[in-house]
Amino acid sequence: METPAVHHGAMFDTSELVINMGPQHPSTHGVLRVVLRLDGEKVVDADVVIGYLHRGIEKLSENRNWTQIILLTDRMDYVAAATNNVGYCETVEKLMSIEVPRRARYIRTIMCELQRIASHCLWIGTHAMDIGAMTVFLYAFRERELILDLFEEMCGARLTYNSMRIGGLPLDLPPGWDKKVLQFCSIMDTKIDEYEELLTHNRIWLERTKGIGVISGADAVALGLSGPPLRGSGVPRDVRKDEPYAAYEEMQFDVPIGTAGDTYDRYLVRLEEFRQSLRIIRQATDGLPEGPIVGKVPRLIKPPAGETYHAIESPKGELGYFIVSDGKSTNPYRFRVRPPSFCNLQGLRPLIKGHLIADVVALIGSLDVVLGEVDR
Amino acid sequence: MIDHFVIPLVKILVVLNATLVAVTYMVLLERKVIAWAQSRLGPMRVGPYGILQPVADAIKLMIKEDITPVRADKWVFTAAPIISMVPALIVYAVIPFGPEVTIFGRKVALYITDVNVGLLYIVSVASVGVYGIILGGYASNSKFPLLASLRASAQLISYEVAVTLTLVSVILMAGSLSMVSIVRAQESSHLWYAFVQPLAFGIFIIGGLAETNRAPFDLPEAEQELTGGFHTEYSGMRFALFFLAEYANMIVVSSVATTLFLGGWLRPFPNVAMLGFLDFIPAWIWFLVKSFVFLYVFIWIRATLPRYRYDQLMRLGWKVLIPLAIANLVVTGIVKVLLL
Amino acid sequence: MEQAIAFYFIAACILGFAVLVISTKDTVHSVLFLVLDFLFVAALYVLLGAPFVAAIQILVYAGGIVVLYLFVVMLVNLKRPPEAHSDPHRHGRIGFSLSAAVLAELGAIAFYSSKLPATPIAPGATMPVTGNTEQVGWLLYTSYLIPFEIASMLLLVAMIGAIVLAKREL
Amino acid sequence: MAEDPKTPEPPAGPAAPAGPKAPGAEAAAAKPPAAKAAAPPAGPPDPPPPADMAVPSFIKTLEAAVPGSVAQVSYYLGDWTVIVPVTHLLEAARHLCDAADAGFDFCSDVTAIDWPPRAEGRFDVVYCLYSTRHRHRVRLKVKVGDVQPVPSVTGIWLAADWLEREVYDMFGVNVTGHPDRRRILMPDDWQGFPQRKDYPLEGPGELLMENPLDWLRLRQAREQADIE
Repeated sequence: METPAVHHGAMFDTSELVINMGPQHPSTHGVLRVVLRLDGEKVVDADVVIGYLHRGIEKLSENRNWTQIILLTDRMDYVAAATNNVGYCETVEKLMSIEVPRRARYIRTIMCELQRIASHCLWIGTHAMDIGAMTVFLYAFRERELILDLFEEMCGARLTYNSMRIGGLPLDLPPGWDKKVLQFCSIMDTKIDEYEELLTHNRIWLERTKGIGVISGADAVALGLSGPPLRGSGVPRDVRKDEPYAAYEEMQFDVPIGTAGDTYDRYLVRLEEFRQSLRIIRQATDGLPEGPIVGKVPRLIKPPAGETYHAIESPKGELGYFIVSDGKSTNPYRFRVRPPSFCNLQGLRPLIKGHLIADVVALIGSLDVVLGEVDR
Repeated sequence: MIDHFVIPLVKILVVLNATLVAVTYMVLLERKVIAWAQSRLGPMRVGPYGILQPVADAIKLMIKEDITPVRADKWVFTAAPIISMVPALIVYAVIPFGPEVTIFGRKVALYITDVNVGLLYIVSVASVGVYGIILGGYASNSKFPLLASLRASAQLISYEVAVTLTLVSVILMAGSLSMVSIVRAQESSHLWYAFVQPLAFGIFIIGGLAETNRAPFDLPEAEQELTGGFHTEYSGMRFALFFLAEYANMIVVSSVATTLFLGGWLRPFPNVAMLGFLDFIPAWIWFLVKSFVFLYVFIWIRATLPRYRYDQLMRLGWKVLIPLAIANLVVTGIVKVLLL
Repeated sequence: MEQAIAFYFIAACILGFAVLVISTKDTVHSVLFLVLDFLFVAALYVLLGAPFVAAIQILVYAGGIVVLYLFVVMLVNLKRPPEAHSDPHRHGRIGFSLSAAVLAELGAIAFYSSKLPATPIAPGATMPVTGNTEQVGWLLYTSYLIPFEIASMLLLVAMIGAIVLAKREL
Repeated sequence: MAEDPKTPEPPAGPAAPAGPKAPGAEAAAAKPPAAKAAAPPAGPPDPPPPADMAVPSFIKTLEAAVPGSVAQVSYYLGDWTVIVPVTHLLEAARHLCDAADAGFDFCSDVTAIDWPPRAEGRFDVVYCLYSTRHRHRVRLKVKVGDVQPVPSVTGIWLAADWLEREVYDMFGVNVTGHPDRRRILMPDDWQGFPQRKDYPLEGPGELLMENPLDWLRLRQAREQADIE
């Protein structure tokens, strides 16, 4: 790495400071490592180093049978495990052409959206914490706890749910669960306003987020950003709308988009997603159909030879599964995940160039990456 | 003998010990208040409602291993926490906690000494305290602390200018640099200077937050950016000294703000005779209550606000606070000359 | 007697630290000794009954200017290997002639002042104000008004110069 | 930052040398189910589109604009796949990105599949593309050999940067013209390419087996254990 001296006139020659942020650092959200080249506090260039949490989930999956993989997908985006389960199960269902009953698709939708709220709660907490507002963190975790309780009642786990099966669900809903979900929705409505009260019109928050890490819609598409970072730049791309899966076809919801493409717009987009998710949950819970929860699934899961790519909208962005079956063995021949965090994190380097160190942590938070998913 | 030796010594001992206890309980207060703000309980285990937590913390910090980084500048590294702690404590010498009272038939002033340049003494001693942070960051031989000490030196110098300018307007009002005389001046003018100098009061509070590295100006120790800033490499008792110095400085700022703007030990509305019954509360309690309000506000602000960025902090200091402070000073001077 | 002991102790410290300032290898240590030096100079002022000047000495020099020194020292990182330093004998001639000039000046002052009758610089009786701070202010705006204004002009020039140097592109 | 592109490891050796085989392996090979499993798949089916299915217009215009770029068109489960010769990859990608009727401006994913028995080109490098304008998808696929260079598409889609690094890291596909070709998930000094089918599942990574058949024997033994 060549470090050219920066010339401030003829008298002073100052060299750049190379600073290693992470993998152990309070605001790199796990084990992200960013090597910053600084001119004073300004970031001249950065190298984003990942792989500290690489567990070889793709390779492992190629040596597990189709059902065992569900629990590996939990371990990727561990703050949105149910979404990962849904994406994987739907991909296998697509490969095997299994029809999933409507009730199961509704429940999947509810879980995906609850998971989106839980994930965004974690995001808003840590993002605000990175910018120095510590109280939002505990407020958001208070609400996330309610969601985790709901999930615990549903499938017995609080973080890695293993809550889907190929063709449907392992268990039906516990009695009264839908009532509790609706109760949660009414609590959450007021809590979102609480977060907004602390942040949205706060002058310091505005100064710290407006105009920080601006990326145009075209650049965001070229960089492969997806999810809120892409929508914050004004590109109305949402897999739930564009390529509907689960029961999203039957749901009424809006895709919020930003205009400026800065950290503040990404923040606003996610806040609005809270509300849209609640809207979807209410619709799905109210219109929850009766019926079976598992479709016609063969005893031995062995999809015919072929390959497919299926994407869903995880809280982080487009979560795609590319799976190749050889039609002979009981495990996938190739199991590939398109992790949204990985692709979004790629945008970090262009975003932080020219900003200050304090903005680096704001931008890492604004991209909302989970290192379990980045490194797999 | 008693007047010149024993009484000052007793006073010094009382003030020092009270300060140190107050500082440790300040930490507990901060944890409790922030916990309540965040719908938590805060420390609850040590003693009823966690009131013995400071003792447990102190023991923990004292028995922790004291680590000096290998390539650190050992002398400076050791001296830095002391440099930051000592000024924070010796400032209390001129803070008037109350007027002269009679204890056991002997007239005792509730302050250690009344220097005729008291305010200047506080400002100059506090300005030396900056070295603790700068040198601590520098001597650690680590990049995050170095960045923090660069931030600290720029931040503290910038805000010192604004704060000192507001002090000058108060000095103009009171016509004295002595802390006791400033309180007396407020008594004789029947007005707290917070009402006469609201702008100076506001600038002093903001500048005080910045000078004590409190949120939203806690950039030199920004945990999320610089992993703790200047004290990243410190552990055990040396870290504790930095930590305590910060809280001691907070108490200094609150005490100075109370003395200069809220009438020190005076009861509320010293000009309203009807409220004379309030005098049954001792003066020093009024002083402590007022200082406590400031401390509470400091904690409250920390629980609420996000952190400023370095350039925004400098912009606020140089482009907003200093011009406002200068304007305030000029207006104060003109009014003073025209009216008197 | 006590005054004299205190004075000689403080004076010895001032000189000792001043020597350390120029003899220490590490720039940061040297700056630190400078701070100590300033603190002892302030102590000397207190001894002379000028607490205002002492406080200003600490506030401006120890608390302000030296912090900026430190800032610069940390920014430009002077921990270069010894061979990178320029040859110490190169500026020897200029150094010697400068110090000779200073020495001559000091000698002249000592010589002429010994001839003059010892008069107090500011007889307190002529001033309408009492108190150290007030007296300093009075003197500054009466007897020493012109030097004071000239000093402020110099500072202004220096400030503009610094801005011009730093912001060359303006 | 850009270092000289290193050529990946030399290709894995040809079929197992005709040396003495382990008796266990021979016994296993004698069993019919094991024999069936022992034959590794030689490639994806890539079924052609049904006769009544109209090929999308962007594939037709691609064929017209870049002659020779469409080696094969495949349709499976609603997804179109275009198999492109490596030599035409960049041109085809550029066309798909820019052409009005294609408009694939979003590179969802770049990945590879390893088919060790395929002699002419063991890797399929797959580009999953999406158009934010027309909201349709297509997959580009190129077949490449072990050391055969694959031109980087980072010039067309910036998003391919890290994805291609991962393909290089995991498969050792020789991506050329990449601005910053380093390992991404594995440590910089890692030996071997973990996602290759001949990479061992257990044991230290540096003991990369030289023979893909060893891996197949392992897999076969594992499957047998699963069944029994």
